[in-house]
Amino acid sequence: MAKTIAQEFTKGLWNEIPPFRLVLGLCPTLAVTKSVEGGIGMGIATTFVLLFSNALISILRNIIPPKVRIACYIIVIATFVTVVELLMQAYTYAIFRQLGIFIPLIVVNCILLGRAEAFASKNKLLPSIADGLGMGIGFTLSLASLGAIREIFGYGTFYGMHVFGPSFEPFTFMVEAPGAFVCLGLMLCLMNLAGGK
Amino acid sequence: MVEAVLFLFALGSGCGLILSFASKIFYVYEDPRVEKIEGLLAGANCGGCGFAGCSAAAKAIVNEEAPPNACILIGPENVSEIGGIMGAEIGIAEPLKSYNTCDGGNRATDRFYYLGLNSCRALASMYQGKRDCRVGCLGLGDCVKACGFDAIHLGPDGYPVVDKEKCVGCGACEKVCPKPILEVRSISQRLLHLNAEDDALAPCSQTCPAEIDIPRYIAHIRNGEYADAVNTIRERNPLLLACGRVCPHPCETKCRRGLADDPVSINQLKRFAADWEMNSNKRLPIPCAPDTGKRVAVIGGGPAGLSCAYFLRRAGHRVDIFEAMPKLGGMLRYGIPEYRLPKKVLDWEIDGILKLGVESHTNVRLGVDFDFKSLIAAGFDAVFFSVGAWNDYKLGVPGEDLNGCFTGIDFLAKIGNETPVKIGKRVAVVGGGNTAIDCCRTLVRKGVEKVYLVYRRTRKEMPANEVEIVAAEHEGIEFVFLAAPNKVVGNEDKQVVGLEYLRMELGEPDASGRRRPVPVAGSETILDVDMIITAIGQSSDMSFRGKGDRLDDVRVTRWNTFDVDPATCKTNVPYIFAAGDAATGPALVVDAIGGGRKAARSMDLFLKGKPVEAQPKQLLNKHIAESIFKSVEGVTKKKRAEMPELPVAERIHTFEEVDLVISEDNAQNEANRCLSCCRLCYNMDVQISG
Amino acid sequence: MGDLLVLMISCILINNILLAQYLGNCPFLGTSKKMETAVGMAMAVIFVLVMAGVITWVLNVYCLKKLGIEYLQTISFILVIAGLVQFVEMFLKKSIPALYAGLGIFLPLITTNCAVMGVCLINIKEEYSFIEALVSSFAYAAGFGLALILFTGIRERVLLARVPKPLQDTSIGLVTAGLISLAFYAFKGMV
Amino acid sequence: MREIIKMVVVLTILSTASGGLLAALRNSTQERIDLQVLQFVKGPAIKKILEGAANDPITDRFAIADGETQRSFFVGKFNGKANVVAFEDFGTGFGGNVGLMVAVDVDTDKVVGIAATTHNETPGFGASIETDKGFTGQFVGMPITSAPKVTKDGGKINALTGSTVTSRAACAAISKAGEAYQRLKPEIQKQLKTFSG
Repeated sequence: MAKTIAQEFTKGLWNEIPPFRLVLGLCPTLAVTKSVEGGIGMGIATTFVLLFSNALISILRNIIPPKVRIACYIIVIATFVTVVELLMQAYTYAIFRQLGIFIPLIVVNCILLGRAEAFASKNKLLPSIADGLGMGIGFTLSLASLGAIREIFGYGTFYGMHVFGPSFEPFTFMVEAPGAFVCLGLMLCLMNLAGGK
Repeated sequence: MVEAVLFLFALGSGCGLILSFASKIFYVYEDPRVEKIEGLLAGANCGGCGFAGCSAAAKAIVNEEAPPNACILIGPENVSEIGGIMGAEIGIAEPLKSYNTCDGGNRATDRFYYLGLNSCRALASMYQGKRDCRVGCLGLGDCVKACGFDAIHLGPDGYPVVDKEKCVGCGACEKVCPKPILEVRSISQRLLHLNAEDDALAPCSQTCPAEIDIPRYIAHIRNGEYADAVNTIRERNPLLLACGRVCPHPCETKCRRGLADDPVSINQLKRFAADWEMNSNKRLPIPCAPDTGKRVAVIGGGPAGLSCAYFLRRAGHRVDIFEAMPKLGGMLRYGIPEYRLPKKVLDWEIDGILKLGVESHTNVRLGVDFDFKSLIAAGFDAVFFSVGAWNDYKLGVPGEDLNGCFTGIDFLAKIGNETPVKIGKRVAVVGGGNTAIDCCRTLVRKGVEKVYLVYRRTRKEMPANEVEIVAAEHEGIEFVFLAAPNKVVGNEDKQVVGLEYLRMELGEPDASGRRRPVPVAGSETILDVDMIITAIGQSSDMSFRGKGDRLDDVRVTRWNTFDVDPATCKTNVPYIFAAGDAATGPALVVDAIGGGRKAARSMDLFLKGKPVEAQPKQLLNKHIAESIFKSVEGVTKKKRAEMPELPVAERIHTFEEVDLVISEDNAQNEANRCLSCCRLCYNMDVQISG
Repeated sequence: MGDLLVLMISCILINNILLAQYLGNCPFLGTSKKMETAVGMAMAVIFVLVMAGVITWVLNVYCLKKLGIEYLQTISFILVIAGLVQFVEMFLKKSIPALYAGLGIFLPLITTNCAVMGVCLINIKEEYSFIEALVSSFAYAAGFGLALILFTGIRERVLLARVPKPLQDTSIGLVTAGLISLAFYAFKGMV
Repeated sequence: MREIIKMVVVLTILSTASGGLLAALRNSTQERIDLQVLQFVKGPAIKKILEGAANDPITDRFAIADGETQRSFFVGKFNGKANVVAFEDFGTGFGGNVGLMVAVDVDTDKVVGIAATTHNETPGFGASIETDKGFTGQFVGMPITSAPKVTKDGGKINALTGSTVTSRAACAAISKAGEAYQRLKPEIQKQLKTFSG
């Protein structure tokens, strides 16, 4: 029954990879994946918050009174989101600008509260860290792959580099909102096919 | 720095204080399980479950509208914990389960060859369905697709089969099914559902006053699933041992098999199943709904009272039965002789009902030992009257009060109660009903030399059951037809010495459709008897009325029965309900049982604060016209199982049970004769095994 | 007045919060399976968003800006919104049960709805005046409701359709949402 | 009651600690963030319009109070003399505010160059304000106070293809900049002197 720490880590990479398996945290998934860079930036920011909030909540899990636990989780998460916000402003300003209000909105990403409640609040520190890291990396990978697809077709570039050469007519649909929905929908479909859900 | 710390200090404490006080001030009672389960949900309020937030989801789980694993965020531990909260109190929550009411499948005929969308809903909305039957399953499996728990699959015959283990009662199948075939119901909803025009009902089930799902229990017997058969019967009739013995089985008159050869011996199969349970020496568990905290008083512990008490108890109400006689059972005990329904069988059956938690108070008569006001004062929320019809009609001839004159019910009750009765040597029983026959057959067993049955019409018009008449003939009872008692002849000791009657002849049919007997002038004849029992009909004893309480407001018909709405059994006083003979006049046991259930449904509505209304499209023992056939095709003739009985010579000297239970083999054969009818379809050619 | 109308139209249709701003998608997919739920959710969002928009605007201008601690926006907004929603929920449950039945049960779903938080942040970022913030909050919420109800209507129909297995449920839902979003794209030329 | 106290105390402590942590982090990153904001938001635009300046306009800057707000001015040294200032103003475009950096020669009061800083315009249309030299070039050399207008509104400026709204926003931003310039000119000249020499 007891899973090893490695298992806690790897489940986030495939079995429960957000947002495909756990259809949560869609807003940032759709909004920031116009490019690989944005996707990775968002992914890392989320991973950071996930990791630290999971760790802190796991430490505090016996102190927090159950009735106000959600409020406490929100405070913890919001704090780390602000930390990320400040750090990104200071050191990776370009990405911060690209992500815009979606950085503060990490706070309402269901994945964070979900992991806090479902995992960190009842597990020890190490598994919680592994869980947070795994989920975060899974989320990052998802965002990056979605970003890659949208960037390649939408702009004809990958991580800013031209893929098809200058004659490529960008398929702008992909980087706009409708493209985001359709692209994610089709990727989910592919995941279902691959995973034999 | 300081501002930031102070600001968040203020914000944090402010939020905390306001919310904690608000939670006290705006406190609203909720099922404690909601809070417990909400504590186990993710609290992310993401909506992934399809409910409006975690508290809504928790409520849905508690109300059994959502499965314990509704939340997509929480891990298996929480799910099992939620399952634990729900499951640990399984006696409290009534699980909803999906039931398939149509097993027509491939034997239901198609009206046309359908090539359209592979969806029941599409087909139903465009063509109302391809099946001939209005309610028949279309078999395209929308329900299978809708089920999120893999609990429904299409069976080999192309109709849905529900896996009760996996079913969580989410209702998805019921929603997508365009016809009233899949029903998600809790036990009490199922128990209290009355036959409706839209139901998939066989003619026999439509006819049965207790609305038993006859084809289903016969199918269970056929498959050797006797416990399931018992449970199926018990969903509608808690007195299956008694009914299996005494029911005149009106269902068999409408049996479709009867159009081909003989009707299926439905009642013997019922008795077989019922006896199987009793003889297995263990009672099948009967689940009851969680306690509702409502209390009901049942006045009269006869079949109607027992049935009503049983259904109300299973719906979660607390029931007390008040019985004037020393033991429960009413007419079953005191009107039906031992040789037809042994007392120990009845005791076993009534015991089963009391074991559900029904309280009984015997030897207490309303209006004598307690009054209505004290009943209401004791905190009963509703009262059910099933006082029966215990007052025998008088003949209205001179000499009726002489020694040696008895009335039917009074006589039977005395025998049933083992009160000593001075029995004559030659007896005349007046009347042509079952009571009269019961009296005759009882007298034979009491060693009477000669028993006459005096009836003013002919054998054809006798209201008694045919089997009973035949049995009476076998037992040597002499029938005196077309004879109307004129006078009881007595001697100087006021002792009966004869019965004078007038010969009659049949005239024009009267209101009841029977030809009216007309006396032949000057045909007075004296029958040489020393004891006379009159059993010409009964009415209810309403002497508990007129004591200046609310009962006086209850309307009574001119036949001295409660004036009730036949669809709901409610009287004009909201909390008073009535059924059985006290509402219908003397009728069959199975009518009383059906009435008790109908009343239980209305009372359940009343106790739950819902309007007491007739169920929409209620069938009320009418027949669905399209289901009554003139002939059936594709049926190989096969003889009906005969009922074993004690030989006449043996039985007339004892009160041993006359009718015996059929053997398992015979039961199997008989069950195989059943065509498994539904509204329109039936099994064309039944494979006869053995 | 004209400006406010333009703002309103642009918030409802052009910059529709769900379909163009990518906000509030979790409840969008979650509550769009049944029409009753969708309508309740839409009403609740309008209700909460207007309240939250106003309160966070006041909080920002009179507390955060005054104290020079705008970097605490995220944490203070989420706390205030969460507290407010919970308070309103408790209040409705006790005092106006009829309203609670229709709308209150959707309130908790909104706490973590990024649409609410997002609109509050947009109000601040765009430096709207009080009236503008009020109008934009309402208009964004109305846009959310509009998109949600339209989407639910389609989704109820899609239930009937034969969708290939891997595309079922969320997957086809997202593709549908994409097509609605494409339709809303046409509003871009309006202002 | 004890439960309530515990709840309130935990919440309070948590949020207070969070406040402290964030304030500390903010203090230590503030300077870097300000610099980053200038470099990334204003930097490219300033560099573009003050091309060939002898100094680094981002470090050579001053601020003047304009009513309630602080306006930053970036100094460009040409021919050894600090005679050009660049500053920002806004107009309302299609997707919100369009920020425009305007450089003015203090001696002649004429526009030296303009460049977009922040905007959220439609890619391929309004967004070409960033790259369309034909459009921005029209403003060069015109007096800052001339309040330009697009041809549709009876002015002389040819709008960006298909993006009248964005072009109007640019004109509005320049007009507002002109007003601010007039208001603050004495102060600007005073400040500039400190950079000369």
